[in-house]
Amino acid sequence: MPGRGAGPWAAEDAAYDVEAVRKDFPILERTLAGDHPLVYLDSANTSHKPRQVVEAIEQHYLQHNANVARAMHQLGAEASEAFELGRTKVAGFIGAPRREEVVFTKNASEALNLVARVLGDAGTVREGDEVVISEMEHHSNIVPWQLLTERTGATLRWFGVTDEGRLDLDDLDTLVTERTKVVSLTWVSNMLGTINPVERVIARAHEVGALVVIDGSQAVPQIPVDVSTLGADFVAFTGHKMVGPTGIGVLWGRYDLLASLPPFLGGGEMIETVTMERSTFAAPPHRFEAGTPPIAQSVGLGAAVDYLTTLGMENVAAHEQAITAYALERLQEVDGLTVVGPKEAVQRGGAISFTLDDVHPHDVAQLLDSRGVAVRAGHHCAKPAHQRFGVQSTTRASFYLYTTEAEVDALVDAIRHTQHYFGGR
Amino acid sequence: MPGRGAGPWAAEDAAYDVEAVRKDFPILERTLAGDHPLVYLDSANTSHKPRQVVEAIEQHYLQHNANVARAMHQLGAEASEAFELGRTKVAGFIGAPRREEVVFTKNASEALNLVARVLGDAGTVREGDEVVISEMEHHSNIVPWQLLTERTGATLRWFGVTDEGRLDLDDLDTLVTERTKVVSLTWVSNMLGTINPVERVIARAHEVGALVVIDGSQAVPQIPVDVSTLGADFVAFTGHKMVGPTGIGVLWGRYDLLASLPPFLGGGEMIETVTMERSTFAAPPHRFEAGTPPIAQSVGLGAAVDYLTTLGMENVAAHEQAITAYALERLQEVDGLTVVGPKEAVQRGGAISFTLDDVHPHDVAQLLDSRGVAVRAGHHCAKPAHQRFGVQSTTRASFYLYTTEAEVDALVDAIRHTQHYFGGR
Amino acid sequence: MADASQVDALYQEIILDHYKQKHGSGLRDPFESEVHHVNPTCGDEVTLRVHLDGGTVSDVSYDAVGCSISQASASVLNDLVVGKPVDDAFATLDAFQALMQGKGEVEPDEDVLEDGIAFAGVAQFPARVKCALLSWMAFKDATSQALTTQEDA
Amino acid sequence: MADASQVDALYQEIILDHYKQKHGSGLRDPFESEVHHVNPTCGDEVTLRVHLDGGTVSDVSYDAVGCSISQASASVLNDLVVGKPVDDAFATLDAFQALMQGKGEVEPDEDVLEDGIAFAGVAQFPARVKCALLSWMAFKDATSQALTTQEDA
Ligand SMILES: Cc1ncc(COP(=O)(O)O)c(C=O)c1O
Ligand SMILES: Cc1ncc(COP(=O)(O)O)c(C=O)c1O
Repeated sequence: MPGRGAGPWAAEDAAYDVEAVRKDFPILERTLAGDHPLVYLDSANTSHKPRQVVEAIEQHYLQHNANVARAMHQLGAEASEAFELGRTKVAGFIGAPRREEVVFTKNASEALNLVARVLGDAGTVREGDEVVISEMEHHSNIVPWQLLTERTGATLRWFGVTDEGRLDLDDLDTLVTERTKVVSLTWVSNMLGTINPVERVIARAHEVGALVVIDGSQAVPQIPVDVSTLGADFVAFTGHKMVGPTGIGVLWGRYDLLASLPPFLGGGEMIETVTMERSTFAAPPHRFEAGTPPIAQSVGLGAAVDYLTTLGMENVAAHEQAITAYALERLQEVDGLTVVGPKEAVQRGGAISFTLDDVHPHDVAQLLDSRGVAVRAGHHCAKPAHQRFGVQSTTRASFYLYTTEAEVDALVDAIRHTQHYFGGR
Repeated sequence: MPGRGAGPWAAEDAAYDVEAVRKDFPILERTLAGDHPLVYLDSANTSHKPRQVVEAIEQHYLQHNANVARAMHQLGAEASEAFELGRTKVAGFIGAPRREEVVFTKNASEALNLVARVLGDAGTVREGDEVVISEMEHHSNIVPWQLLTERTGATLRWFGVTDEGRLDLDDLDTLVTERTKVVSLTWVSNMLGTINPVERVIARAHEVGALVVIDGSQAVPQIPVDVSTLGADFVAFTGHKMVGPTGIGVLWGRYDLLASLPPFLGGGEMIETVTMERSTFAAPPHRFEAGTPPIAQSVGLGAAVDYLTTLGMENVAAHEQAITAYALERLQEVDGLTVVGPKEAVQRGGAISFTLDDVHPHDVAQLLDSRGVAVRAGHHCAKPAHQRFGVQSTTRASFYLYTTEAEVDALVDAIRHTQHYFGGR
Repeated sequence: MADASQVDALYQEIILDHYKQKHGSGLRDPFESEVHHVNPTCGDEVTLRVHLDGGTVSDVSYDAVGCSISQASASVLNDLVVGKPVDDAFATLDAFQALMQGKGEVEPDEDVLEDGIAFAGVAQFPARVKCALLSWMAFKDATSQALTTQEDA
Repeated sequence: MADASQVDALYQEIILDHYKQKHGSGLRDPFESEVHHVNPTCGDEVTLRVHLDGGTVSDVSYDAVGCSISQASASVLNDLVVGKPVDDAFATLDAFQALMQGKGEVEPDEDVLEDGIAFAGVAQFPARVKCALLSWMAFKDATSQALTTQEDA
């Protein structure tokens, strides 16, 4: 068997005890129909949750539940402290200079929409202005900008993608110009797996005075992130992809910038005062958190970043890198399999999309599933990227901190079985 | 002791075993500082969660977690089914003609903002048009309409409130006119406790062709609701106030209306197709649910409505009515205590706001808390209603399906203690 | 819920045959209506044309991109409705839809559905039901449009 | 965390006295700046004016609506800063703020804070810290504005 011990990644991986990690995830012990053990290779879609996260949520509901901010009683104080501690932990996890820079949303999509809406409402993006995104964006980082540019009469422009699946920066200087008001870019592609050189784009955007939004949905779960040195103006990400709960996302933004922007949703908690004539609004982050916030979800996300910190994000990243390298190697042994995206584990996250000659991705996923191997098939909310590569859909296997080489082997075996199934009858 | 067995409510209440209900809520067994048992009278702020709800969430995360809709593997099918079952249950609970009419949001505030935004984007509300709300609204049903009318140049008009704390409908016909495009009204006031005659307002609004939004945040938890006969166009409510989790709210809307409206947030799950030129959008409810939805929260909310249905919403309402009547009677025995809102338990929900001569509500709440009695003090996100009654803040006790008469007695004792504390030193 | 035997029930020989050799594939003239349907979950697409001759479906032509299930289903659709009265075609559609949405509890009628009974296994796979129905829904939509046009004319 | 003894620590005699008899309450002329601050959580409000005379705080006048803590704190503020050089007043403000935000771990200096040390108990009640700081933050804001005006003039 190739791989183990062969690549440069093996050394880093040695210290990381994936079997111990797996014990924290009871779902990984499940067997599925036909007695196949679950081989979960769909973590770019959503990650599983360790016991620690689920227990933190449970304890919160059963022992410390109350509404936050507005309650002055003891339970209210406990709940508020627990909720705001989640914010503090997230801020620490991404190196935010101030905890008030962490705005809780319902998911990454809301975070990206929030930025697009308020930049429109603030008049930052107007008719004739330009917004630049890339062909490899997730729909959640496309549609908000399409809607914004339609509403305002601004123009949406696109970075291309090279044949290898890398961001094409050849026309960086002609694409990002004085007319550009916002550049919004994914850090790690959920389809191609590419890790983009965001620093270069940020530098150019700031040269021309444009704001930079980074979609960190796939980055924050798998690589160490320090927003204090990144240089971006906003970073969006989502709890459920980083061993945290559903129902919570994060918008990080530079404090002074957040403080200069109008509110997004109106309601309880985001106001300073309300009169029948007009209302004034609270300072960030509360200005952007209308209504009862995701309280138990903040507690869960806090437990999630604790979990990741205990493992060490360097170790998580090294494991991701090692397992991706192993998978790229093993997958490319399969005849008729084409990886769509970078074929080497260099500047590459743990999502591998591929096509299989003569078998449609749905049929691949279905057959893999019949062997317990869970992958995703379709456009992965990245239709323009699929169009770029002339495919309507792909099959995607994606890895995370609990993925083993044995699972990659199971994937490869199941793919061969699939080829046989559709070819051999 | 007055009350028990004395009022007309006692009969209905007899069948309802509140002590058995309390056993489902472990938090109610807590003792607080100074060994005082918790007396939780802040349910209008947020309700507690029974074991059944928390366990459903836990089981989901640990055994069935996956992303929904886009996953074709077995876990994905389980998660999708569980998520959509939550929608089906909620639809059943409120009598929605179609399950597709239930849109999941992050809370009631988002639901109300969603309606306000898309009605603006759709051009339903334009310059010169009018939107009518009431002086007793929660900020979450005020600010979205202030922002909408500011953005569009429409005018915001207000129903008044009578001295008794009832909706003033004397000028219904002059307030709601051909110029009115939207009437948005709370069903049950979170401050005054008033249950509004929404049917009358709906009838008038429809006469002039206006849409009606009902803020059901306090109604759906405590009275049986049937949207199929209510006549409203939209109803908003929130999971955490109805023994459900935080991080989920509901917008119910008539299907044909929802189908005619543009999207709110853009992103994954809400699209039909995305190209670089333009995107088209999915049918309701998905059109309004961008990004990964509150999956585990839907499971939890489903368990919550199962719990309420098992108790029987008629019984819940009768208990609420009985306990409110008892509390109104007992509170009004206290010299120097003034109830702000209807003083009789007629068309009245279980929230009682009051002032105490010479003691500020914060100080009342603090003293009550020192005896384990949890109430809320402040403006309860209803500043205009407070202004209407010439008070800057009030103390509010609010009851729910687990509240006992003994807890009301503890409240009254603690209030007397407070008076003594601030008067007697 | 999806072990090897169920997968075999899903991918019946008949389905794979239709997939490899699609009946009536391609877009043809004449036609009264053309629709484009998408399965937003997975991106499967079909462009479908209907040509009516009085009360008869005289052609259904299509260009479909998608999985074996969606392609085979378009091929079977073509077999089952072309040359039939619109009413019969709609009855067949209803029967097919009932089978798909029956969660495995609906017994297919071979007299009505012919090769379509091979899709019985799909009903066990909620995520695939949409694949099987894609071209049928497109057919329903296109035919309704064509009928409206006829009436208007 | 909030039993009877802690509540007594919160509501010290001195605080209740200031609450009942506020020092320097009311809005007066002359003043260089006026601010209006609100505690969004609870709705407590203060309108506060500062009159500077060179480098000295010669008056702080205010109209406050709120709980005993917020009112007493405005009264103590008046005691502590009126007649003091701006720098000293700001140093007192820093000391008071440090005490409030010290979670009960900061030892108050009676020489600096005088009656203000009675607020030590507030630090144990996170929800009330904002009440105690409301008028102080308003004072900081108003004084900064007054200083800017002076510079501009
Ligand atoms: C009447 C009313 N409307 C709206 C809301 C807002 O609900 P949420 O905070 O869950 O958005 C509340 C509760 O705070 C309420 O009582
Ligand atoms: C790159 C990227 N951006 C945005 C999102 C949207 O995240 P969410 O669905 O949590 O809003 C995803 C995940 O689906 C993603 O992979």
